[in-house]
Amino acid sequence: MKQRISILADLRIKIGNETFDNPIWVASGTFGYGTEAPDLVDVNRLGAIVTKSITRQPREGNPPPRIVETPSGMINSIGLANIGVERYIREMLPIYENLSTKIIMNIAGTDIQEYVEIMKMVESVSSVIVGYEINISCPNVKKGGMEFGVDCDMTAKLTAKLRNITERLLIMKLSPNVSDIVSIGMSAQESGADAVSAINTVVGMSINANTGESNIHTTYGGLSGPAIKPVGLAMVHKLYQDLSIPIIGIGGIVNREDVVEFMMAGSVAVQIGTANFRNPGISEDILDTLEIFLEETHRAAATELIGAVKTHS
Amino acid sequence: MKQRISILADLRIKIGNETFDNPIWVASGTFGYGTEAPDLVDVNRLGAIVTKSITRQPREGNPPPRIVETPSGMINSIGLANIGVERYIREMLPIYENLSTKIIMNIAGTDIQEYVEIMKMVESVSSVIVGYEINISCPNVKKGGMEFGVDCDMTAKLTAKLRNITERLLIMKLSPNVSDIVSIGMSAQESGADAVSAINTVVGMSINANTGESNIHTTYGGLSGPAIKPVGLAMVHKLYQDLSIPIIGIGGIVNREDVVEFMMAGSVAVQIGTANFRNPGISEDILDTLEIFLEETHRAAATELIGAVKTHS
Amino acid sequence: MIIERAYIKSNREVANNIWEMHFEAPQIASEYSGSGQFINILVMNAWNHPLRRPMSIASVVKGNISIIYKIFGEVTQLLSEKKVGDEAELMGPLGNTFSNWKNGTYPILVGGGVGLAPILNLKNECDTHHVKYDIIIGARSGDEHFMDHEPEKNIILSTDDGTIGVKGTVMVPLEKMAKENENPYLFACGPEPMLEAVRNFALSNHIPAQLAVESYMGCGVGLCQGCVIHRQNGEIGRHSYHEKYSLVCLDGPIYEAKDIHFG
Amino acid sequence: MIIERAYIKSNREVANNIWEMHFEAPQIASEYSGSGQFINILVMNAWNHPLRRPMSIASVVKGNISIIYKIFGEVTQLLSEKKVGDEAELMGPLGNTFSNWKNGTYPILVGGGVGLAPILNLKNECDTHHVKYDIIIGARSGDEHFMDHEPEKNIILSTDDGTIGVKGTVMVPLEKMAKENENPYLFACGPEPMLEAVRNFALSNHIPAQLAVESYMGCGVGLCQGCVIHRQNGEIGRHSYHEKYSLVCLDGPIYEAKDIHFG
Ligand SMILES: Cc1cc2nc3c(=O)[nH]c(=O)nc-3n(C[C@H](O)[C@H](O)[C@H](O)COP(=O)(O)OP(=O)(O)OC[C@H]3O[C@@H](n4cnc5c(N)ncnc54)[C@H](O)[C@@H]3O)c2cc1C
Ligand SMILES: Cc1cc2nc3c(=O)[nH]c(=O)nc-3n(C[C@H](O)[C@H](O)[C@H](O)COP(=O)(O)OP(=O)(O)OC[C@H]3O[C@@H](n4cnc5c(N)ncnc54)[C@H](O)[C@@H]3O)c2cc1C
Ligand SMILES: Cc1cc2nc3c(=O)[nH]c(=O)nc-3n(C[C@H](O)[C@H](O)[C@H](O)COP(=O)(O)O)c2cc1C
Ligand SMILES: Cc1cc2nc3c(=O)[nH]c(=O)nc-3n(C[C@H](O)[C@H](O)[C@H](O)COP(=O)(O)O)c2cc1C
Ligand code: FES
Ligand code: FES
Repeated sequence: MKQRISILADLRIKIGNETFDNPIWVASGTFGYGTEAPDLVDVNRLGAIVTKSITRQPREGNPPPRIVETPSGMINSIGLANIGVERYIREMLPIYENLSTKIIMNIAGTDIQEYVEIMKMVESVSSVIVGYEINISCPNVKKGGMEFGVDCDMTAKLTAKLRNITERLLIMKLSPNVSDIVSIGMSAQESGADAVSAINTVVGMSINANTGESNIHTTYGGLSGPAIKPVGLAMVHKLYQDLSIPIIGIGGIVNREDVVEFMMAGSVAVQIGTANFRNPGISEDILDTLEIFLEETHRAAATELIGAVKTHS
Repeated sequence: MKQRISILADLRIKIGNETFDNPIWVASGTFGYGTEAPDLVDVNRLGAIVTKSITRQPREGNPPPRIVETPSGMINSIGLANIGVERYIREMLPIYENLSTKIIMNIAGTDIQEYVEIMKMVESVSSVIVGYEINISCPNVKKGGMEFGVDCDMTAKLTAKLRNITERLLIMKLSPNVSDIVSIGMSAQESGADAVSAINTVVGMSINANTGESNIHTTYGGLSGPAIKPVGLAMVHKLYQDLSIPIIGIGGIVNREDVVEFMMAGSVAVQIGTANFRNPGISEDILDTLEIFLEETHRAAATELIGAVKTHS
Repeated sequence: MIIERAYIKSNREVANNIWEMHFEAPQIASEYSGSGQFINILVMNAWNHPLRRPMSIASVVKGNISIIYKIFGEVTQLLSEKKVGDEAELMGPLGNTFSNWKNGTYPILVGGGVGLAPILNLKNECDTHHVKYDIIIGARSGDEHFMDHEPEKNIILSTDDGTIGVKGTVMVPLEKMAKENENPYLFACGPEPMLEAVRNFALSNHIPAQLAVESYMGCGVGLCQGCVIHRQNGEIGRHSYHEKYSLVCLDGPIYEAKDIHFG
Repeated sequence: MIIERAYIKSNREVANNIWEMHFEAPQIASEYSGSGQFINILVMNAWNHPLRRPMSIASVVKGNISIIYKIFGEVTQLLSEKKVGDEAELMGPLGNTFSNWKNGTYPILVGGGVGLAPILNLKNECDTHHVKYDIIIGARSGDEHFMDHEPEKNIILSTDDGTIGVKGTVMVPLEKMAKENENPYLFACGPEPMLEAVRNFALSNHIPAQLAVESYMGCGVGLCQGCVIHRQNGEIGRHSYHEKYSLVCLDGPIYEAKDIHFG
């Protein structure tokens, strides 16, 4: 565990009625259930943990090979392997009671009914979850997932249904694999989402030239990592121009400059994804250096960065 | 100029009625008009040169900064700076008469009328152009460009109009910034395109964390280079599943493995883009090593690679 | 499990394209629990290769760790260009260990290609614990070997082309030696086809076998769910919460041959 | 114009964060045509930085080329880690040259920051051709200077903090010297604010000036259209086929101050 350095700048950020200690979160599916790497990271320093997508039933996930590296990135097709909502409630929620970090539960489903059922089950038992991130953008499952995220009407319908069930934070996680992310974001906003997060992975493929084989069992997978950072920045900035709800920025963030850029593009907070695989403690390092950056640039609060990019035109 | 090594494998590929010496082409906007770097490349060895997008009137292009590097890629917002079709006809076509490489003219417009007018002007004067690549996917201009490429109906209408004007190769260049590239490709096919090329650049953004300024004057630009290779491969492979016309693969190709992967995903030929900026002669190097690869893997013809990827599912 | 910046103490080519590197990594060495474990190496700060590279531990001696690696792609190429005194960032020790080799059975160690590291490590542990064993090392050709063929010491080399030792795959001497010894227990590491052959032989002859498997790893610590291998039955693995797959980074890389299959 | 693999003959830090490197690059040296030209450097084979990095030529002596560079980001950092005997791939010589400095005018050379390289190069050319000149070098602080303040030899240093030479920007000595000499001709290279100040001073005092400008370059050879600078009037540039913009890589990097503006 690392020593917290003296803080001058105010790192807190707010979404809906929820205040987070800092804007450095970890992204769903890249940090397990938050309990996997206790030696390497003090999870209580994180602004929030977004847990791995949970489905109604446990899922085995896709056959191997599931991941492959690409230039400055990686492709994954895990296929939403997860323990299912019942084990999540039974085994994970009690652990979260003892963490001081805020937990956001990520939910995935194949139809509206599945999302609703999962959320109702959690609502009925626990208050430890501060909010939900709704995965409508997973490229690696046959049914559901991205189908929602590319369709305004389905996004609106799903958001409205879930809004009826919970008063906790409702964050819709958007797909970059669309012609117009802003219209999807608008649908979420108008149907009551507290925030949107963007982006999930970009559909990609990888082939081994020597063997001729696809490097991913399901042929297509989701591209993540620094390679997609420019895509994430553009989408966050576009959303920021038109939406009034907060945006949580995701995509290839590996250091404090990346965080600053995503916040300047319009993010109120960010999620670290692929970078956790190199170093599960990287978010703590980024947090430390972000504090230094704010002090050095004489900013009193992290919130000063939000949307602060100076465009030329 | 480099010595051509002895050839065993047949590198020729065919699109429509046109046979190309080899599948290694250079991409529009990354090789100027084909005459810029005579010291560094023997253009006659290229399978084809796709020239910079030409508009009806000359265009100044966008203000600087126009380009910036990103992880394993770059963003550009040149804004279709070009000499206009009249100077193209007057100054470039005569030069092309003396090249043995095939020239594909890339055309961009803000409405159907502009595309039609440009093509008619060229049709009426020259036979040196073997075909047209129609840019319906430029992310860096306010009007036109990508508007076409994200809309099936507009793609169909434009393709049909141009098909009426020319018997030369008609290649529609597709945008990756869409929810469903296959439906756009199908529209092009059904309206008479001889081939599609994919992909153009991915919309991206870059910010200087220290100054807070956008690194691109127009805020958004087009991401290219190895970072987008997985995206290009996925889109080519998807198109290959459903289309019957040839696909020309583009996106982050920098070496022979990349060429092999794009051909295995379903490309009949490939275009080298960003890599030319590092080394204008890179296509020649790739061609040499591709020949060796084919020999080493006992393939008699480059065409054996097309669509040869082995998927698991 | 620790992340440790480690000095490179040596780096040399021991056979054709096969390299050996020693690190000074006292923290990881102190947590090390036996042959089979691996480290996850970060060679450069740049992010063009976002992922670490897993490498089996070949030896641990007084705070020093060694690996044996083959140049496959860019990262192992960069590794080979490292000089004495340079640093690398190691995460480890990771994974489980070979087991049951000092419980009265007769270990037959089988290594192929770069699957040498954990097998050499186990060999040394056997030597230290005065456990008798046979060892068979396979390669395509003699230039990939850096040990001597010494049948009298039960060290058997094999090559596909017959340039050194027994001609053929490791299966030829293995089948012979498994029959000659009582209570044989196979311990194997190498390319997948070899492991599959060893597994088939072991299962059909009811000989116990442990395999050190490889899989493409995203994190090495259970975060990414990327490194799965097919389970044969539902009874292995604390960490792998699914029936069909097992996480190699946590519940492997050493498996009983009967517990997994290769898809 | 050539692409040449060049040996690194020296690489050392000459002032705080400012480095000098010598290459053996006989082919490029033989095509070199004068100060102002630049090379486009490829430091590594990996593609995480797809683009080369442009660097002004600081000297050309018998097949050897030198550059002076500042560590800004990853690539210049990597450059600084190169050892004697390592290689880099150079493309060049690129761009145009300073002109009219030996035509009877009195050159005043102005360099700031890393904008030193082409100015030092021009200084040496003036020395070789026995052309008399003044030279003014600016920096933020003394530790960024690697020359001596020698007013008696017309070598004037300035620092923002006054630690060496004249306190203030280069404009202070420049305005004085421009007035003291007859037929002054300014030659400047440095950060954009400095160039803009020199340009304004030159234009309002009707003194001719040549500026070595920088812009973000994709290719260095006219393929990408990325490197444009704003034109002041439509009369410059063979290669830049537009009125509003000029391609710095082909028609620059040296421009008459009156022909361009900084947007
Ligand atoms: C538990 C374990 C132990 C290993 N021990 C050794 C060892 O002792 N010696 C040795 O030479 N090699 C070992 N490997 C394999 C080694 O990790 C790869 O050779 C190395 O990653 C290649 O990297 P590269 O960049 O040079 O090649 P690349 O060009 O990236 O890839 C070449 C091949 O290496 C494999 N590979 C690449 N990245 C990974 C990754 N993140 N995880 C797993 N495999 C990958 C893939 O099969 C790929 O096709 C081990 C792998 C695992 C999982
Ligand atoms: C004609 C010309 C001559 C130059 N001469 C010198 C010189 O003599 N000494 C010197 O130290 N620097 C010189 N530069 C600037 C030098 O190219 C940049 O400092 C270098 O590219 C920084 O690379 P980096 O990876 O270290 O930094 P990065 O982190 O990539 O970038 C830091 C800054 O460097 C600049 N830069 C990065 N890439 C490029 C590029 N492809 N083209 C232009 N600018 C870029 C940008 O302003 C960027 O913000 C020259 C530039 C030009 C155009
Ligand atoms: C291995 C892996 C698994 C992922 N699993 C999920 C998931 O279960 N649910 C989800 O919403 N996003 C998932 N994602 C997407 C990430 O949360 C994130 O949106 C994406 O990786 C982009 O961020 P990055 O570039 O920082 O990784 C996963 C990403 C990776 C790499
Ligand atoms: C600087 C630059 C300018 C480009 N200009 C054009 C253009 O004028 N017309 C066009 O159709 N595509 C243009 N492109 C897109 C390329 O042709 C190609 O589709 C894209 O760069 C992806 O390939 P790459 O990753 O190999 O660069 C341009 C790309 C770059 C980088
Ligand atoms: S490598 Fe990530 S879970 Fe095993
Ligand atoms: S740098 Fe590419 S045109 Fe000038």
